[in-house]
Amino acid sequence: MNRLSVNFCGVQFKNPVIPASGTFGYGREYEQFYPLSRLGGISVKGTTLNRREGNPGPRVAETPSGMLNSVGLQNGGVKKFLEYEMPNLVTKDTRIIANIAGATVEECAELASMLEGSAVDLIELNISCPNVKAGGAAFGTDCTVAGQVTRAVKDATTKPLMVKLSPNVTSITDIAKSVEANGADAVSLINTLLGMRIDIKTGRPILKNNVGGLSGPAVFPVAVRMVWQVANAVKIPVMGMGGVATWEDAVEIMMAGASAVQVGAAIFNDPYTPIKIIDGLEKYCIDNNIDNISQIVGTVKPW
Amino acid sequence: MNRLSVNFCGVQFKNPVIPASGTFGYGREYEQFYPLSRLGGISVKGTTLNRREGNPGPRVAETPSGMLNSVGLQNGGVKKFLEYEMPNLVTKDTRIIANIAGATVEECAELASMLEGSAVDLIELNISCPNVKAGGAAFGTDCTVAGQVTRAVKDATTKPLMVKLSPNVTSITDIAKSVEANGADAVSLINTLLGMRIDIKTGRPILKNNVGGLSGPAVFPVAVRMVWQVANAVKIPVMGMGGVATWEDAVEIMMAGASAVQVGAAIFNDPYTPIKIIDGLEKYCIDNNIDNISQIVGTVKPW
Amino acid sequence: MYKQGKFIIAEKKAIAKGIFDITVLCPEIAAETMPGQFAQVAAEGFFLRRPISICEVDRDKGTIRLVFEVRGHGTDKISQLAKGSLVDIIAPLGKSFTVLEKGKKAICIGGGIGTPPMVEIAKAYGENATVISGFRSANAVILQEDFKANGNKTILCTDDGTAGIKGFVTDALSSELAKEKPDIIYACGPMMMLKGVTQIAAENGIYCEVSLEQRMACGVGACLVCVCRTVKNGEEFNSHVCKDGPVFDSKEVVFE
Amino acid sequence: MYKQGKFIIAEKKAIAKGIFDITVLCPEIAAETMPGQFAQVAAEGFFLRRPISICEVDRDKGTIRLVFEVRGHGTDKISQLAKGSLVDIIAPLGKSFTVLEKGKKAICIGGGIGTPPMVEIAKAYGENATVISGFRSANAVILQEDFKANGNKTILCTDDGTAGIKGFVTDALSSELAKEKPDIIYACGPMMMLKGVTQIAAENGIYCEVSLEQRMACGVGACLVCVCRTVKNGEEFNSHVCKDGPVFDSKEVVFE
Ligand SMILES: Cc1cc2nc3c(=O)[nH]c(=O)nc-3n(C[C@H](O)[C@H](O)[C@H](O)COP(=O)(O)OP(=O)(O)OC[C@H]3O[C@@H](n4cnc5c(N)ncnc54)[C@H](O)[C@@H]3O)c2cc1C
Ligand SMILES: Cc1cc2nc3c(=O)[nH]c(=O)nc-3n(C[C@H](O)[C@H](O)[C@H](O)COP(=O)(O)OP(=O)(O)OC[C@H]3O[C@@H](n4cnc5c(N)ncnc54)[C@H](O)[C@@H]3O)c2cc1C
Ligand SMILES: Cc1cc2nc3c(=O)[nH]c(=O)nc-3n(C[C@H](O)[C@H](O)[C@H](O)COP(=O)(O)O)c2cc1C
Ligand SMILES: Cc1cc2nc3c(=O)[nH]c(=O)nc-3n(C[C@H](O)[C@H](O)[C@H](O)COP(=O)(O)O)c2cc1C
Ligand code: FES
Ligand code: FES
Repeated sequence: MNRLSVNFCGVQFKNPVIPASGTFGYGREYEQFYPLSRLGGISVKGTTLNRREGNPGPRVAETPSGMLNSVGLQNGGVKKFLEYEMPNLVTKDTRIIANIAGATVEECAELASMLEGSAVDLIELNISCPNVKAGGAAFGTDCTVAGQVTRAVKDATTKPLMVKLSPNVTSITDIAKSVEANGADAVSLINTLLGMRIDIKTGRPILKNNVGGLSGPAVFPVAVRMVWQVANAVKIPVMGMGGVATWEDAVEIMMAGASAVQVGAAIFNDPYTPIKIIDGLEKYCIDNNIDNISQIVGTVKPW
Repeated sequence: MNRLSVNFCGVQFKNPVIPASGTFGYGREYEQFYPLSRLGGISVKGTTLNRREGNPGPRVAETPSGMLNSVGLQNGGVKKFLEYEMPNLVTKDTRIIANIAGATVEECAELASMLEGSAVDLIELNISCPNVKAGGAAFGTDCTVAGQVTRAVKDATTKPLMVKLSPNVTSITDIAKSVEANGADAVSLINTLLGMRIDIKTGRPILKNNVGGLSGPAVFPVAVRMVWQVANAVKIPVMGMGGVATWEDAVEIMMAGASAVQVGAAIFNDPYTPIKIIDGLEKYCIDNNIDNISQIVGTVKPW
Repeated sequence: MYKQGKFIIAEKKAIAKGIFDITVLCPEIAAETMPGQFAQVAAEGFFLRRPISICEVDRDKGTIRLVFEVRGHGTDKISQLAKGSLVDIIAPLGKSFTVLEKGKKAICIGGGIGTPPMVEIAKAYGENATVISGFRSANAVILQEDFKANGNKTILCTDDGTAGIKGFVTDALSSELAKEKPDIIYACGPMMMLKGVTQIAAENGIYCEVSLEQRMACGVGACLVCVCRTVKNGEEFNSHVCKDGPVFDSKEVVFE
Repeated sequence: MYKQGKFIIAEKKAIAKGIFDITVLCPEIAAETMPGQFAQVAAEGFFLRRPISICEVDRDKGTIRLVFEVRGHGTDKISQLAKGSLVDIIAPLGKSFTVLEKGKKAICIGGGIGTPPMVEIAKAYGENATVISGFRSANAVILQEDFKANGNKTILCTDDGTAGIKGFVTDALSSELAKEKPDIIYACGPMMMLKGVTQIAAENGIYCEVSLEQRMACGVGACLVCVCRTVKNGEEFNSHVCKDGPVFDSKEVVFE
């Protein structure tokens, strides 16, 4: 019996556990720990039209139960992704989620159209990167703009489109509804919360970018809340993430409404996190007589 | 030399360390650990016009490096505060910050006017409680409403007015500017981030209120970022809080722009937290030849 | 006076599967602890402290005893503390049981991990206390020797009959009351059990005190998270388990 | 292959004020470790691992040695691990130093807590290596006996002259080069020092490798946080200390 396989907006994943964009590269490094075929899929590093050097370092600061990053979408550009990473990834027997980020609406659409014909299974449109000046969070914090960019990308691709939402907003449900109305097939959330740390010895921000994105277990309760709100506000499926570190966390965020789960920063703490979550979910299904993990999605009973 | 005394919008505090509203009651319990006169001040439990029973329990859920609460402003009402708590508090040789929360603009103004003539040193208008249906976050997440309620309260009081801001917004600087433009003498931030936890054994939210406010060290990087942004956006002083647990945290949030610091959830972990912070700041000043702690406020040098 | 500090674990043992018994050397706390009070115990790496009843006090040795079950990650962490290491606690907290004058009779009822707080209060009554304890099964039975050492009469019940009488503590209570009525009843355990005990006590016109549980943060009465519904003079209102309780007059508790 | 696991601390000692030396039993890691590689060490209660250079490897015993200074809370926590307890590490990580063929001569330069990674690389050269180490003061001097045990020639410098020569390692390097030129120079320490060494090496036309530091998250090359500026064929670009380094050809490092 395949207890963990899930259908996520038409794409079949062997299990609902997917390393989060930017935390797993293209899988090359973590393949030294375990075969990538164990994973439901991989959301690859955010890809832009042209190669990007990202922000200057330091790009990371530790926080209680979490971390800030200010990588700023360093990547080799979509061509390199297609030519160098895709041929490798397609041999790994796992789903490939391309995470794309454009500085303009047109760039986003162009990126999507360049992925046509590739073996990418699902496009994750990142409108929530807090670490870039153009695009990124500027797209993701305004309902109208979020809708526009979603529409443009949707029109440019035949692949299922998932839009990645920012938690740095007053109402994430409004943004979710707007991208749904504009053709998104799914949403993923949460991207990082904007944070800052200061080195009190030097009086300087630890991050050269001054501010950065907060992720890790610290943000988990915010992620669960937002997934719950969004899952109740839209009909399209939700991919949940933000601080997931254990299989219990995965069950919790799925009960809140996530049909699949991405795992990010926790991998830095323990590279085996995704595998442990997969094994834990399997055991959870067996122990609780659950035929398929999808049965728990959105089952939380509010008081 | 009084290295720690600070002037905060006209009110002189013997030191900048103040237990946060709702985490210290009216001081009666913690007085068993240390004299309240050690503290810069006390921000008392949120006070409403009439007695409130608050939300049903459970009202607390643990989270990584933090906690959720959904108390929902349980308190005896402003009359009881004035008649029962104030007479006791005035004997404690510490500054008294009244934290007020009304369900309507009028109620907020009425609350403020009822404090006229009392020994309250500073009014903290809470427009950011995530745990109440009327008022609370509904006031604090909309610039116009936030401005209106600030104006109404300002007009109703001769006491210095500090407005407490919600972090659950797209742009906290916009809200801060709006309350500044409408007469606020200071702002305090951050209130709690909205979060949720689910008991996976029962499939029920842990909090009977389903969602609650996240506080504790987990939110510290978000608090530092928001304090920094707001301090750079307004001219009125900022009282910083959110996850402060050590004197190093206090220095950090002050460097980010806070003229004084509130300490909340960390007190539950260690009741002596405020005292340790005061002692730590004193030593920090001595070690670094700082005449007065105010000299570090807002000194962070962004890259 | 509340005390907070790191104190040495003088003794530690496992007394049943997943149930630990630690003795903490803290004379200042031991000197002030009354039966039914509790401690807020820090678990390293966890933000909130865990409330644990003070099972027994030895004023001469200056120790208190905490008996707790590993329920989740926090109690698991506490259970890993070795003899000789330090445990960070705040105590004594909360309202204690009312102790009647010498010669009065008491029935003390503990269900499962609600049994530990009964040890100190039953001790106050010696042979004038009957202790009824209920457990799922024989392998979960704890503290019976301690009650015997107190001089208490003990009645043991298990749900599955693998030890003592098969049945609930409420049944045992009813049979006891049919024989002789005590001056007071004390109870700690699951809400369902407390509800049953409260009802039986009321029917028999016996004053009864119950010890409640609720999730806590401060543990001292400042944060108002540990709410429970209570009633006085016909008016319902919120009380707080950490300060107004954990011990309540059973008539004042609203069972849902 | 990267390995992650919890391994026993076979030896632990303090070798100077706030500097600890632990030997970890991990044969799979020891078997693959090359000089200059590092480990990502977990500190309980902290989210990110701490990168620590592998100071020495004993393939026969299956051990690696980590020498580290307590700088903040994380290294403090690691320093509290007792002999016999487990330490969670990922290793071996990063690019190692280039080891030249037998008979070639090397100068190894360590500044302060940059000294540990020099032990294993200097060992590869035995008497053909000169190790120049610099410290603030006599009480911070570490690892000199280890270099001697390697058969290395040692030159010790302190900023305040309380041990060895008073002065900087760069001065000592210049004097050495005036006498004899090695085939390779290795250096690890503060950026200022590495910049100086790089410049002297370049002026003397000697190939030089430096080991850099940067704040890390994954430690394996996936997250891209540990950026440093490098240059190749006149083009500047970002490299990553954990995977492209920590060891870099000094000509390829952009010093600001
Ligand atoms: C006044 C009082 C006295 C108690 N005395 C004892 C005792 O003597 N022996 C004993 O074994 N247990 C006792 N308990 C219950 C004990 O506090 C919980 O089992 C414990 O907090 C669970 O923590 P955890 O880390 O194992 O569980 P987790 O589920 O990981 O805890 C998560 C959070 O929920 C809280 N929580 C979970 N269950 C409970 C509960 N039943 N009551 C209160 N908080 C809870 C925890 O404190 C923590 O904040 C008492 C509870 C109270 C309120
Ligand atoms: C490749 C490499 C090899 C190293 N080898 C050694 C060694 O052999 N011995 C030794 O004593 N030190 C070594 N360091 C430095 C060591 O990693 C830091 O001193 C340590 O991370 C500080 O952690 P902390 O908890 O004490 O400080 P904190 O300031 O509490 O740490 C906070 C965060 O900043 C990071 N951080 C702080 N300083 C540094 C730094 N200098 N480099 C990288 N991250 C830092 C920490 O890892 C952590 O994520 C090495 C660093 C690198 C990159
Ligand atoms: C180092 C780092 C790099 C990231 N890069 C990207 C990215 O390129 N694109 C993206 O959509 N999200 C990126 N994220 C956000 C994560 O995908 C994820 O949304 C977030 O970290 C929350 O999940 P977590 O708490 O499990 O890490 C990055 C996160 C981290 C920590
Ligand atoms: C149990 C609890 C009750 C609170 N009650 C109030 C309140 O009544 N009024 C208010 O303005 N803030 C209230 N807060 C928010 C705190 O004052 C503070 O803004 C927040 O907790 C962040 O600080 P911290 O992380 O140091 O706790 C409460 C917080 C907690 C944890
Ligand atoms: S736990 Fe804070 S009032 Fe009871
Ligand atoms: S630390 Fe992740 S790439 Fe270097």
